[in-house]
Formats: sequence, structure tokens, C-alpha cells
Amino acid sequence: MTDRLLEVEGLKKSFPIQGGAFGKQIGEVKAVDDVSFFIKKGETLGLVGESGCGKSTTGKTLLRLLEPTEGKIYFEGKEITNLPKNEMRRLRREMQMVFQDPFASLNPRHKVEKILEEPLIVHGVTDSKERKKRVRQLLEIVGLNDYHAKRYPHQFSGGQRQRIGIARALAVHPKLIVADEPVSALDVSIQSQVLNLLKDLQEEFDLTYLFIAHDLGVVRHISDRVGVMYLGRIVELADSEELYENPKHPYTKALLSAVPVPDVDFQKERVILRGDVPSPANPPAGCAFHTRCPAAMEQCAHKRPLFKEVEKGHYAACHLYE
Amino acid sequence: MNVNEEEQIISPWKEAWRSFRKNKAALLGLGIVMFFILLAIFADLIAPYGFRETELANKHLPPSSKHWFGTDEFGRDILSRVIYGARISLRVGFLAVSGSVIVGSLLGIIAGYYGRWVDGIISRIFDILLAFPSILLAIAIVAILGPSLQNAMIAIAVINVPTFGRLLRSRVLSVKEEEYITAAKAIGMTDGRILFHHVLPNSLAPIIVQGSLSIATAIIEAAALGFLGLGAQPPTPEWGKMLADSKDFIIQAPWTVFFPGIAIMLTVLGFNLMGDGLRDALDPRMKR
Amino acid sequence: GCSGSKETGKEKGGEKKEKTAESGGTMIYARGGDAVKLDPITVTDGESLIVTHQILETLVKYEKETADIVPGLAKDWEVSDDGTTYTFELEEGVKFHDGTDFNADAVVKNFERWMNGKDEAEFPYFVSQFGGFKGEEAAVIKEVKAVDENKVEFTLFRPQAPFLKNLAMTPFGISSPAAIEKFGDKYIENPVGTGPFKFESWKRNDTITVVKNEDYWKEGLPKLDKVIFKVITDNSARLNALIKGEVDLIDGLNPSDVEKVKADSNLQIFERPSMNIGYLGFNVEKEPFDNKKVRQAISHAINKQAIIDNFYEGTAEPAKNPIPPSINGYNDEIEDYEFDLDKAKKLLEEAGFKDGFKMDLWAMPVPRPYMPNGQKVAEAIQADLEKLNIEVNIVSMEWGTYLEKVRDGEAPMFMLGWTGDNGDADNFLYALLDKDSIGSNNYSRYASEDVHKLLIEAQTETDEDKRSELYKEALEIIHDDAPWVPLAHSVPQLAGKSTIDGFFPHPTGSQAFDDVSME
Amino acid sequence: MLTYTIRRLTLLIPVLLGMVLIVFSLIHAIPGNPAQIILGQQATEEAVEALNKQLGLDQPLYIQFFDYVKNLLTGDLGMSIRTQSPISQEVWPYLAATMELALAAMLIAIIIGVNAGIISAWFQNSWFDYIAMLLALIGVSMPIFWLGLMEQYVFSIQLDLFPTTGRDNIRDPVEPITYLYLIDTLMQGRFDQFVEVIKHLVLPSLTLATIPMAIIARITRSSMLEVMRSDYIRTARAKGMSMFWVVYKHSLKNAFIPVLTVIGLQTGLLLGGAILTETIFGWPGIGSYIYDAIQFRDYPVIQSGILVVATIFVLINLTVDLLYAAIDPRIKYR
Amino acid sequence: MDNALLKVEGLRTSFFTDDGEIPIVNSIDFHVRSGEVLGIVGESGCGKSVTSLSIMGLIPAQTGKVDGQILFKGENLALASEKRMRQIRGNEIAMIFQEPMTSLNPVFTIGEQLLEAIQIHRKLPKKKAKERAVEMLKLVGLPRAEQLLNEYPHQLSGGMRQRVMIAMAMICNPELLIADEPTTALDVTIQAQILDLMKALNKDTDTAIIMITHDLGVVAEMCSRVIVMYAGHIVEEADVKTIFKNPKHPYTVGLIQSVPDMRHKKERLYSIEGNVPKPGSIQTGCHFAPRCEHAFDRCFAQTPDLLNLSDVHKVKCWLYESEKGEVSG
Ligand SMILES: Nc1ncnc2c1ncn2[C@@H]1O[C@H](COP(=O)(O)OP(=O)(O)OP(=O)(O)O)[C@@H](O)[C@H]1O
Ligand SMILES: Nc1ncnc2c1ncn2[C@@H]1O[C@H](COP(=O)(O)OP(=O)(O)OP(=O)(O)O)[C@@H](O)[C@H]1O
Ligand SMILES: [Mg+2]
Ligand SMILES: [Mg+2]
Repeated sequence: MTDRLLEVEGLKKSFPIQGGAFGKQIGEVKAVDDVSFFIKKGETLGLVGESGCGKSTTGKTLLRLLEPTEGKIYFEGKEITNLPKNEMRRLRREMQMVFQDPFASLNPRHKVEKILEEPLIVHGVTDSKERKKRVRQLLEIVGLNDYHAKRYPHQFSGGQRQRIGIARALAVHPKLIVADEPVSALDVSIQSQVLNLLKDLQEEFDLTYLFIAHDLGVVRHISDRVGVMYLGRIVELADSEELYENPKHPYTKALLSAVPVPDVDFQKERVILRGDVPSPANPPAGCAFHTRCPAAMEQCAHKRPLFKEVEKGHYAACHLYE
Repeated sequence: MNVNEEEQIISPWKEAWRSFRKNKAALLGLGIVMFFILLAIFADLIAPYGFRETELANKHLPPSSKHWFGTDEFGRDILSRVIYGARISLRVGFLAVSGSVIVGSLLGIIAGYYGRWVDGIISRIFDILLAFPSILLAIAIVAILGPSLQNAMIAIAVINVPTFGRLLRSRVLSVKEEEYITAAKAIGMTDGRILFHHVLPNSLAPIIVQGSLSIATAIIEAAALGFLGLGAQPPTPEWGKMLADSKDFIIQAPWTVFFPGIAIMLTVLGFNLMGDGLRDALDPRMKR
Repeated sequence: GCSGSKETGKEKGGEKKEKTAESGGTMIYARGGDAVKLDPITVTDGESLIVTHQILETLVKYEKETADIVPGLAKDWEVSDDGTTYTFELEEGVKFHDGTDFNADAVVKNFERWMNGKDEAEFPYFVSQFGGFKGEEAAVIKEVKAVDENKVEFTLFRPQAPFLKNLAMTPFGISSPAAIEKFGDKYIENPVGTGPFKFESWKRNDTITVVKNEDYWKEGLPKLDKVIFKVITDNSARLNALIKGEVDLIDGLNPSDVEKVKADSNLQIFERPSMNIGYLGFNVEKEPFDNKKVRQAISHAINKQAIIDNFYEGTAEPAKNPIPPSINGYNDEIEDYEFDLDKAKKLLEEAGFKDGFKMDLWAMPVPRPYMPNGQKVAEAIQADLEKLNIEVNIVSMEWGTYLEKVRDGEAPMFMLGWTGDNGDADNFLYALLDKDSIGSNNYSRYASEDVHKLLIEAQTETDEDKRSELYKEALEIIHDDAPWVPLAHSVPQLAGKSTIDGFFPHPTGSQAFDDVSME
Repeated sequence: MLTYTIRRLTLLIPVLLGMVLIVFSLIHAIPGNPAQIILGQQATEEAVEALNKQLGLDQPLYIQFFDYVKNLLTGDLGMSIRTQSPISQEVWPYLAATMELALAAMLIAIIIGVNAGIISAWFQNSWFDYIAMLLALIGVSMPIFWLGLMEQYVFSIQLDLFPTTGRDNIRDPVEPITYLYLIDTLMQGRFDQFVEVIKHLVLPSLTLATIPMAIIARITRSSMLEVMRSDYIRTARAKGMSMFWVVYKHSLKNAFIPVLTVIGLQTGLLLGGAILTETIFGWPGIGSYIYDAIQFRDYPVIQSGILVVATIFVLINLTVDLLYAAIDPRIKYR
Repeated sequence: MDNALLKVEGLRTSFFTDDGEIPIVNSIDFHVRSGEVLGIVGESGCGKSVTSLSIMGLIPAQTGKVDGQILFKGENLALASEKRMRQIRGNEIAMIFQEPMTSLNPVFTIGEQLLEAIQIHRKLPKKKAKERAVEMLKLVGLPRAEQLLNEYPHQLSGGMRQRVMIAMAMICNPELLIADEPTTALDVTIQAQILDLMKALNKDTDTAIIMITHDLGVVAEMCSRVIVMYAGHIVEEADVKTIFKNPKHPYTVGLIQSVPDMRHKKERLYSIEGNVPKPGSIQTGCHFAPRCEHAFDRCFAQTPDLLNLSDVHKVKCWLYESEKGEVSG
């Protein structure tokens, strides 16, 4: 237990759908639907899945930027699910977030300096000289220069902005960083710069990452373990090596085969899935994937498979492995 | 890292000013507005006569070198009255709009930030106020308070409150959803700080844009109330009132009607041009 | 009027269509406001009364151009020596527009209706002119009874000098009792009388149409087929409509437009003899106007002639008395306070206001016949008083509030005026300056015992000459006390097509169009 | 769609109630005694008091309010103090006059405004664009009472092209049926009168149309420009469609949504905001009805007049909202 | 090379901006043969979309200027009238765009938009046209084709919309299809479906495709020949094997190396330092030089020409001048 920095049990998050003649709630989007996992100190857990499957919601919920509907969250062994607002705010220095959109996540009216100073102010660094020093350090850490401090976000390229976002997260010396698709808005040549930076920082500051992405290549590159999400559920979770070489869940298999590989010689067998991802407002009964699953069985349509360890350290939720 | 050393630090405001400066129409608008502001400030120095210098014998003199814009029914110099009128109209515009900005923004922020029933009530009040054609509402308000410039100003401020209230509310709601707000929350920032350091500064630009456009309408509304006899009282040289007072002489002394009308139109045009320019320069949708 | 000739061409074409054999055509009379109700006894506004004047007739009438009394529906009358009994002999064979007969009984029914009024608001003029309803102490009329088919006898509690003049007022036009019964509440929009014109239709805020009464009891009248009363609120718009030939006759001509009309050969001006007074009043209870010297000082400081020249365009005469010259009792011997700033300054100094003072001047927000533009006159007065170091702040508010507040004595200095109802001095002096009228129309709150005595005496005095003397004496006192600065007796201007014939605007404001014709 | 309509209608209830309350309190806060004004300057104090009592104005305010609401629910808008007739019967001619004027103005504004906006957007930065947009800017900056006076002076007095005032030829008045004179004259087959009515309509409706026309032109232009930059327009062009069809078929329908909002808002504003135009051109509409009522402190008329206008305004905007559905299938009506 | 379906020579496109005329596409040459799939890769903003829009003649004259030759079956489209271009667009050259969400008009039904595409070019009676539309929808693998005609774009998912776009593009049997990042906005599983479909269409109808993308995986999977663009220039052109096996230009090399490979974990990714230059900011020399590890003086002073390394391999880099001195023409 001690090596687990964060643990999540049966996490659920749903958003109400309003409608009808009086704006009443007429349904809900089950964005995260009963998810359990843990992250060990110093490791990177990758989370992949198609758009809308609930990756971001999971990330935000476990930082309690969104209040969980159900489930428990433990941080360093301590339950934080019901922590009062004040204490939670203090805990924020331990867990930080890096966002997907480098354009939207920086306040366009603040100078970089101010952006980086803010977390310091919030967490009680009152001496302004001290703060300035720290800002300079942070910029250096993420490969930017002192003179960048006086600029506004719009004067930076996407990759540079993402560095600023990372610096902001680092400002308070967090233990955990939830990186929500930090590179998907970037071009390949820039993407690799940021990925390298993230790796370097992890080593230097002994960080733990929850790394959310939809690019399987990127996830493999950076993660120690990888979880695959589908319609608000984690369908498979294993060491990254294991998951990529030996996928168990049919969805994982399909996903892996669907990725085009930049290699002309590489021949592979494609599993092309039929149809689209169903709506999380109205997910299929039983196994959420059974509507598209090439290996669907009769029971898949009404019985929800359990998420359990099928091999050592390799978890999956599929009736094939029962 | 190839950073161009000469590249300057451009704040969003500076950048807005840059693009504003390139906009000829906007500059023209700014010029017109500045012109009238200067007229207003230095009216005492510029105006050849006092605005209430009555000389009944000089009644209705046509424009001449002595009286560039002619004289009115009381023999007062119209040019001087138009110049002093700038004071009135600009003051009405600025004060009335400031009033609506302050009250409207406050209500809008409260509504947008607290949501739920607070939002419900405030938004309904805005809906209700907006459901009345504004001039009718203004007339009713002035009727209660009694006709005077100050009361006309209050009426105009009241009818513009929902405009700013709604603007701010929707701004707060949309800024609240921005990722940098989530980022601020993730840092552990308090709600108050988020409001004042993130939400408000990012709502300023649309307020400025709307404000400058609203000053334009406020000036027209004040003139309209003056025209109906519900605004400034004599001998205040309010443009609308000047129009109303001289509309009976449109045939004998057209200049008495022409110049105040032109003054209103130019000022309003100036604010509109400037407002349009500001919108182009400040509207974040145009950026990136 | 650059287009006059073209217009007339069009005009003729338009009229031809309507004209039948020997018809007199349609006259369109445009005015600033609509009637309120067409039952004249229930209203006080001129716009209603001028319409009902065409439809209903009174027992006695004013002479066409003066306030002298001539026969109306009553062809003759007798007054008892003590002045308390009036016997009227009625025209015979007169019929109401609904076909019922006009007779003594109808007259009695009308008066019975009025005398049994419930509150003053119902029949305001009845109360103000005849003291009150049946059973009230102030009531003047004791009884009205039919002596025979065509004879009516009025018995009064006490003599009333202006009784006949009151009876001649338009509100006391005789309605068809059958129609009152038939229409009930709706009678206010269905007037039925004996007049030269019959009511036809009323489009609110737009037009009221009356048509020729073919069975009118006066031979050969009316000459016109139809009169349309049209509302055009704005003075200049109304004139424009006249110039363009859209209407034939307008009232409320701006003094500033008089020259223009005169210059147009297609148009003519009609002047309504003045029966009004516009004045600047002081609240004599308020400082500093409780000081006679201050009031006199200001009387010296106002340049009436300049005001008249500029804001009445000369269509008024300077006033020195509170009553117009046409009224019996006018005191021409009075010497007006001449425009003299030095005198004014001296008086002010004597009163202890050498350095002047600050004061609110209330200005009327609406044009009235006696004051076409209160605001502007106020501005002129403001400029005049500035020279005495009196800093004047012009206050204006909506008309109803204005009247109410001035009546309550809130205004230290105000502008107002009065138009006579019946051409009698009592209707000016008692109503406006008697101490009994404080809280009512004595806005100055001027209370002089001497004046009061004279006015009360004049009320019951039936000898006109004696009355006249009494009023002249009162006017002397008033002049010296100077509770007002009488400004002007304006001559309201109307304009019409030059083809209009036989029209004379009566000083009271209402006149019949029976002998008006258009070529 | 039906539930959406019902929902929007139920949402109207609190708004309407709030409107009634606000109007009522506003009107009763107005100083000035209606009785005084009705009776005029010459009336005595007793007369004024008596009339107050007769009109029920001496009752406590809350009783007056509840009575008023109760009456409203039964469709009774009250009695005009001045004319003593039910407002519900009286108001229609005025409303019709204003509606005719407002609709004519709106029609002019839409036809000219939309087309000017389209052409400006199409030939962006051309001289037409510059001139049209400059005119539009001047249009929104114009005090319309001044414009009205000037138009009246030039077109009616100097050039003698149009009549100065009123809705019809006073000498040959329209016999009202619906009080919408254009319709009435046609129903009666009086084409000469129809032409007359149109002539009377021209100047006031042009004056009234100025501001909405300018606003519509500007909105149309900017929303056209936005739409024309959009991907689906590029798609349409990539199909080989001609620019004309792209503009009139693809762009306009999309661009029309913001324009529709403006049209809704402006139509409502025209209804009430016509006061100035109505006074200048002697148009017996609802604006002058209310304005006169204010002069006469005719509480019931002011109250109900404003309410009627505001209700129509609200309903127009509701209609506009519902119309979106016809144009834009994306708007969901659950 | 003369059997080229499309031959672009010296294409230059520049835009008029506040800062003056800014060249976005700098004199590029390439060609497309009938039936082949040509890939264009490059980073965001390098001018891929502008190139394709220039070919289609969809750069408005007020905003930009297109120079050079665009020979389509021997006809210079750069000089063609708007009328002629309309006949070609959608008929002989069709195009699909990156954003399936916004590329369909939200206020018209799928049917209306599809029929429009046929009826502009083929005078088919309505019924025939409808049949054709249904046929196309089936061809791109959409279920419920008849019903779909009456639905609005917002009722469809992203993948379905992109299929509709393809159906619309293919409805007149064009000879060339320009696909501008057709799958970038889609999820991997959906992307796989669409790529599959396009491959099939290419094979069945023999329509040449220009596949614009920044995903090297897509290139490897789909294309036979590749053009690499950087900052408005073509920096390298070769068949797909050569590009991946034997890239020459430092940019191409860097690009390929910086992609994380899903199949095996690299310890550290290669990365090209710096950022893509702003258009118009570099006046002289190779535009990649500021980020290039191998850059030398000449690179900053002089812009290299496109060198023919072999028949199928061209590169724009001074490093290879000595290897093969022959300038392509
Ligand atoms: N605030 C919200 N209100 C309602 N529904 C929401 C909200 N936030 C997310 N959702 C819904 O929850 C589901 C999961 O969203 P989430 O953002 O977590 O997906 P994601 O996996 O991060 O997708 P992407 O790859 O597009 O970022 C989606 O269907 C989304 O529409
Ligand atoms: N209308 C225009 N006016 C001015 N500049 C333009 C215009 N259109 C495109 N550009 C500029 O041209 C450059 C190339 O744009 P283009 O869209 O071709 O890039 P791309 O290679 O397709 O990128 P992406 O991968 O992001 O689609 C960009 O810098 C863009 O800002
Ligand atoms: Mg996400
Ligand atoms: Mg592109």
C-alpha cells in the first residue's frame, strides 16, 4: 500500500442532462462509470481511449476539480474524497495538472511571470524577491529564458506555451501531475520536445504522472503502465510492455491494430471495428463494447464483465477471460 | 532557442492598440470623440460667447462671421451653445454608462458566479427590464423623477443595466469554463481571487467595447428625452433640447435645427466608429 | 407656400367628388388635442367643448364677437326685480337630432340632471358656476320648472350677477333627454342636441366628424355639410398640413409663424380677441416675496415688451391688470410698473436684498393660449433678473404635478395664466386673487381683506356700472400689492384658407360653425 | 417542439407577472394627480378629491394592484380615466396604427438592410461596401427625431411629395374595419385610398426604418462574412457551385439566424420606440397613446398600454426563437 | 512523367495581410499520376492546405494571389475562367476537408447537399440523382442510406459525416481527389475505417488521391509517393519506401525519428529544436537552416534548389549538392 501514491476505488462521475418542459433532469451522462486503479510513486500511468470516453473527467475528478458522484480517492493512503474545501486547497500543492490546449489554459491577459507566480502566492510564498527567483528557476527548468518572463502567452508558440503550463504545475513541487493530453495539440517535432522534457523532469523531481492521451505511440513511449478506457470504464490495464505485446481485451486489440504505423514494411492484420462509439448518455447494457466487439458472446449483452486481474499485474474486464 | 531579442513585450492591450491604430475608421472615430472631448473641456476658452448670453435683439441671425452657426431665438450664439452642449452630452453619456456598467456588472457577476436561484432572480429581472421598449421605460422613469438632466441620466443608466448585466453574466459563465480557470482551481486558488484576477480582467474588453457603443446610444437617448422635454431644462444647452426648442423655426431659421442635429450625429458616429474599432481590436475571437 | 397654386388645383379636384348640388363642402379644423368626452357638462377642456358647441345649444348665447348675451334656444327672457327669478321663452318647433321635441320639459330635465349631481367631478362647471348641487349651501339655483310647453322658470336663492353669462357657457348646452336615457354611460360619445351639426363619428385621437343638421331650426344654416375635427398635436405639423391643403383651419398657430401665413395669399389669419392673462406669480407667503418691495422691484425689472415681441411675436398686448381690457371693470387708469432697472435695484436695496438672491422659477411645461411657450419666457425672465443679481433656477415638471404643487404653495415664483370662462371680471378676480380661493386658484396665496370685501360686494351687485367701479377699486389695490407681474394678454392666432368666410374666433374659445362657409 | 413551446410559454409567466408588478409600481410612483389633469386648471380642490374617490385612487396601493391583476386575468385592461371607456376596446386602433407603421418600417428595413448587407459582404472592401457601411453607421448614429424633421421638411414641405401627417386623407377618411388601413382599403376595393394610405406611410416608415435598416445591414454583412469563411461554404464551392448560389442558398440561410434575432428585437423596439416618429408625423399609434396618457396621468392606460407593448415584444421574441427551428435544425427541441 | 494527371510548376501563393504580401507557398513543383496516391506531409502551417486550395482555385482574389502553372490534363487551371473552374470542381477534381463537423452545411439535409453535387454537373432527373446518391452512400458503407438523405449533419457522428463527405466528393467520379487531413479529427478506430474506405475507392475507381496529412503513419499506410513540405517549400520528394528507409533531408530525417513508435519503446525521442518559422520571417537561405543540425554558412545565405537524387527522389538541401549536381527541371 505504501508505494501507492494514489488509489481510486469505484470512481463514478455523471453529469445531469436537463430538458423537458421545466428544465428538469431527464437523464445523465455517465462520463466515468466505476473505475478503480492505483498509481505507484514515481511511475507513469498512461490512460488511453477514444474521444469522449471519460479520460479527462477521470483526471479532473481525482484532483477533485469535479466532485465525484461515487467512489473513493486515496492520496498517500489518506482518503481525500470528502476533504473540506480548505484542506483540499492545501493539498493542491501535492497534485497538479497540465492541460491539453496550450492556448486555452493560460490566461491571455497575464504575463508569464504572473502566471508562474500565482501558485506561489496562493501557497504562501509572500516574499516577492523569492518569488521572482523561483520563477526564473522554473523557466530555466522547462528550457525557457529569463526574458520570457515579461511576455504574454500569445507571443509564444504552442510548444513553448506547453512548457509554461508544465512550469506552472511544477511551481509548488507537486508529487503527482495529471497531464491531460499535453502533446496532442502539438506537431510531431514539437511533441517530442515536450515528451522529452516531461521525462527529464520526472527523473529530476521524482514525479508521478497520470498521463492521458489518445495517441497510443506517445502513451507507450512515456508510460510504465497503461490503462485503456472505453465508455467511462477501464477495460484493460497492464504494464505497457505487456499491454502492447499481449493485449487481452478485444477493444485493446482493435485499437492497437487501427493505429497506422510509420513503417512501410510493417504488415499487420487489421481489426476494423464497425460503427461508432455509443453515447455515454445511453450506454449499452452488459459489456459496453459488445455492440462493436468482433468476439461478442451472448452473455456480453446483459452481464457486465468484472474488472479483474487475468494475469499478474494485467487486469481486464472481459467475459473471454472468466 | 532562437528568440529574437528585439521583439518587444506586447501586452494584449498594446496589441489591441496596434490593430486599432491600423483601422482608419476607428482612428477617425477616436479623432471625433477626442475633438468633442476637447471642446467640452475647453469650452470656456473656445466658445466665443457664453451659452446663456441672451440678446433678444439678435434673434435668429443667420450664420455669419460673428456668429458662425447663427443665433437662436434668444439671440444666443449657436456655436457656443453647441460647444457647451458637448459637455452635457458627453457627461450624460459617460456618467449614465458608468452607472449601468457598475450596477450591471455587479449584478451580472453575482448572477454568473453564484448561479442557481440568485442567477434565476437576477436574470429574470433583466428579462423583464429588457421586455420593455427602452424609450418607454425611460419616459416612465423620468415621469416619476421629474424632468431634469440628472433624472434623464438615471433613466438611461437604468435601461442600460440589463445590457451590461447580461454581458457580464455570460462572460463570467464562459470564462468560468475556460481551461485557465480550471488551471487556477487546480493550483488551489480561492474563488474570490479567481474572480478578481481572472474572470474580471478577461471581461474588461467586451465591457469597453459595449461601453463605447452604449455611450453612443445613451447620447441619442438623452437627446430624445430632451427632445420630448423630459431631459435637460433651459437654458442648459443640451443638443436634443436645442432641437426641440427650434424645430418650429425649421423654415425661417434652419440653422437652429441643423447644427445641434449634426453635433449629435457626429458625436454618436464617433463613438460608434470607435466602438467598432475597439471590437475588432479587442474581441478575442478575432485573435489567434 | 411655394406650392400653393398647385395645391389648390388638386384641392378642387378632390372637392368636386364630394360636392352635391348646392352643398357647402367639408371643413377640416385641426387642433392640438382630442376631445375627452362629448357630453359638455362633464368636461372642462376646450377641445371637447368646441365640438359639442356645434351639436348642443344653450338657452342664451354670446354675441358672435363679444361676450354680450343674445338669445339662443330661448328667444326671450324676463328677470324679476330682485334678480332671483328668470323666465325664459323658448323657440318653438325645435327638434333634437334624434327627432324628439325640444321644449320646456327637456330644459327642466337637463337641469334636474345637473342639479342632482353626486360629486363635483361629475359636472365640474355646474358646481363652479352655480355654486353647488341641490341641497348644498352654496347652490345658486333653487328650482327650475316648466311653466308651460315653451316657458321655463328659474328660481335662485340669491341674485347672481353673471347668471346669464354662465348659462351661455358651452357646458350648459341642452341635450336630448331621450338620448341621455338611451345611451346611459355611453352618452359621452353619442351627444344629441339641437345644434347646426349632428354628431357622426369619433376616431379617438384622430378625428371627430359632425355633419349638417338638415332640419336645423335656423333657416339656411348651417352652410357647411360637414366639419371634421382633426388632431395634429404638433404646432408646426399642423401648420404644414394647412399649407399643403390637407386641412382648412388650424388653431394654436405659433406666433413665430404668423408672418409666414400672412405672406401666403392662400391663407388668412384669424385673431381670437384676448380674454386671458399670462402672469408671473409670487408666493406672497414665502420669503422674500412676502416683501412687497421685492415684488415691485421685480415688476420693474421685467421687459414685457421684449418678451411679447420675441415669444408672442407681437400677438399680445402687455398687461398691467390681471384682467383683459375687453372685460367690464378693466382699470385703464392704472400706470404700469415701467421697465426700469435702476428703480428695481433701488427697491430691492430698500427691501434689504442688495446682493440679490437665489430663487426657483417654475415654468409651465405646456403651451397655453395665454403663454405659448412658458419655458422660453421663463428663460427671458431669468436673463432679466440676472441683472438684479437674482439667480434664477428654472424648474419644470409635468403639467398636472405643476398645478398641484403650485396650488399647494410649493413654488416661490411661477408662471401661469387664465382664460376667462364667461367674460366676467368675477371669473378672474374672485377666482384668482380672492382669499377664498387660496388653496384653489389663488396660487399667489394673496389675501387682502379690502379686495375681498369689494369682490364679494360685486358678486351680488346687478348694476353693471356699479360693479365696474368696485372692480376698478380692487384693481388699484392689487396693482400696488403686486402679487403678480401681469405679463401679457395674448391674442391667440388661428390660420385658415383664404376661402373661409364667416368665421370669427370667439373670445371664450368656442364658436359655432353654423354660418361659416367655404367657397 | 411542442414541449419546447410549452416550456417557453411557461417561462413567460414569471416574466409577465414581473412586468405587471414593475409597471404598476412605476406608474404609481409617478407624481401628479390624474383628477387634477382631467378637471383642468380651473377645477376646485373638492372637485379633484371627488374625482379621485370616484376613480378608486384613494384605495391602498395593494388593493389597487390586486384588483388590477384580477382584472387582467379576465382580459380586462381597465378603464381609461380620461375617456371612461374600456382600454381593451380602445387600444386596438392605436395598436393597429403602430403595427402597420412598424411592419412597413420593418419590411423596408429587412429588404434594404439584408440586401445591402449581402452585397457588402460579397464585395467586401469594395466601394459599395464602404459606402453602404458608412451609411449604415451614420444610420445608427442618427437621432431619428432629427431625421424625421429633416425628411418632413425636404420631402413633404419643400418637394411636396408626401403628406405631412396622419394615416389617411382627412377629406376622404378610411372607413376602418380592422384598423389596418392597407387591408381595410383593399377589402373595400378603394384603390385610390390604398394609394393615399401608402403615401402617408412612406415618410414615417422610412424614418422609423432607418435604425433597424442600418443594424440589419451591419449584422447581415458580418454574419455573412463569418459564414462565407466557414468550411461548409468552401465545401459548396469545391462542389463547383457558383458564387451566387453559394451566397443565396448556403450562406444566407445560415447567416439569417443572427439577423432574425435582430429583426425580432427591433420589431419589438419599433412598437414602443415609435413615440418620436409618431409625434413628428402625427401618427395615432400606441406610442402617442401612451405618451398622451402620461401627460394626462391616465394610470390604467399607461399601465395597460406599456403592458400590451411589452407583451407583444415578448411574444415576438418568442416567435423568433421558435422560428429558429425552421431555419436551423441544430437547435434541439427536446 | 508526361502522363501526369496534374502537374504543378512554380506554384506560388501569397496572402495580402496587414504586414503586406506574405508568401505562403514558395514556388513548388510536383505532379500526380492517374490512379496514384500522393502524400503531402509537413507540420501545421507549412502550406499544405493552401496548396490544395490553390489547385482548386479557391483562394479568393481579394485575399491572396496564385502564380505559376497548374496543368490538369494539359489545361492550365491557373488561367482558367471561374466558369471553367466550376465545371472542373467537384466533377473532375473533388476535395474533402479536415473537419467533418463543420464541412457540411448544418441547415440542409444530407440529401439536399448530395443531390446538389450531382445536379451541378450532371443534368440528371431528380429521381435518378437520388438513386445515385443512395448508391454512393451505400458505397461508402453507410447504413440506412435512404433514411440518411433526410437527416441533418448534426444527427450524424463524425465518422459518418466524413463518409458523407467522401460520398459527396466521389459522386461525379472525379479523376483526382484531394483529401486535406481527412482523418485528423477522427478517433483511431474511425480513422482506420475511413482509410480503409479510401484505399478501396482508390483501387476500385482508379481515382488519383492527394493525401494531405501530418501523420507519417497514414502516409506509410496509404501513399505510393510522398512530398515533404516545410515552411512553404517542398524539401523532399520520393516514393514512400525511400522516404522511410532512406530520407535525405535533415527535416525529413528528424520528422521520422521524432515519432514515438508504438511497437517498441525508445528511451529518448529525437527532437528537432526550435519552432516552425512564421511565414515571411525568413527572407534568405534555406528555411530549415535555423533548426538544422547540419546547417553551414551557405544554408543561411542561399536558398537551395530541388535536386534530383534519382528519378524518384528529389531533395532541397545543400548537403547533397555534391552528390548529384543535376538540378531538376
Ligand atoms: N461538464 C460536463 N457536463 C456534461 N457532460 C460532460 C461534461 N464534461 C464532460 N462531459 C461528457 O462526459 C463524457 C466524457 O468526457 P471527457 O472530457 O472526460 O472525455 P475525454 O475522454 O477526455 O475525451 P477527449 O479525448 O475528447 O478529451 C463526454 O461524453 C462528455 O460529453
Ligand atoms: N487567408 C489567409 N490569409 C493569410 N494567411 C493565411 C490564409 N490562409 C492561410 N494562411 C497562412 O498560411 C499558412 C499555411 O496555412 P495552411 O492552412 O496551408 O497550413 P497547413 O499546412 O494546411 O496546416 P495544418 O496542418 O494546420 O492544416 C499559415 O501560416 C496560415 O496562417
Ligand atoms: Mg479530454
Ligand atoms: Mg490544413
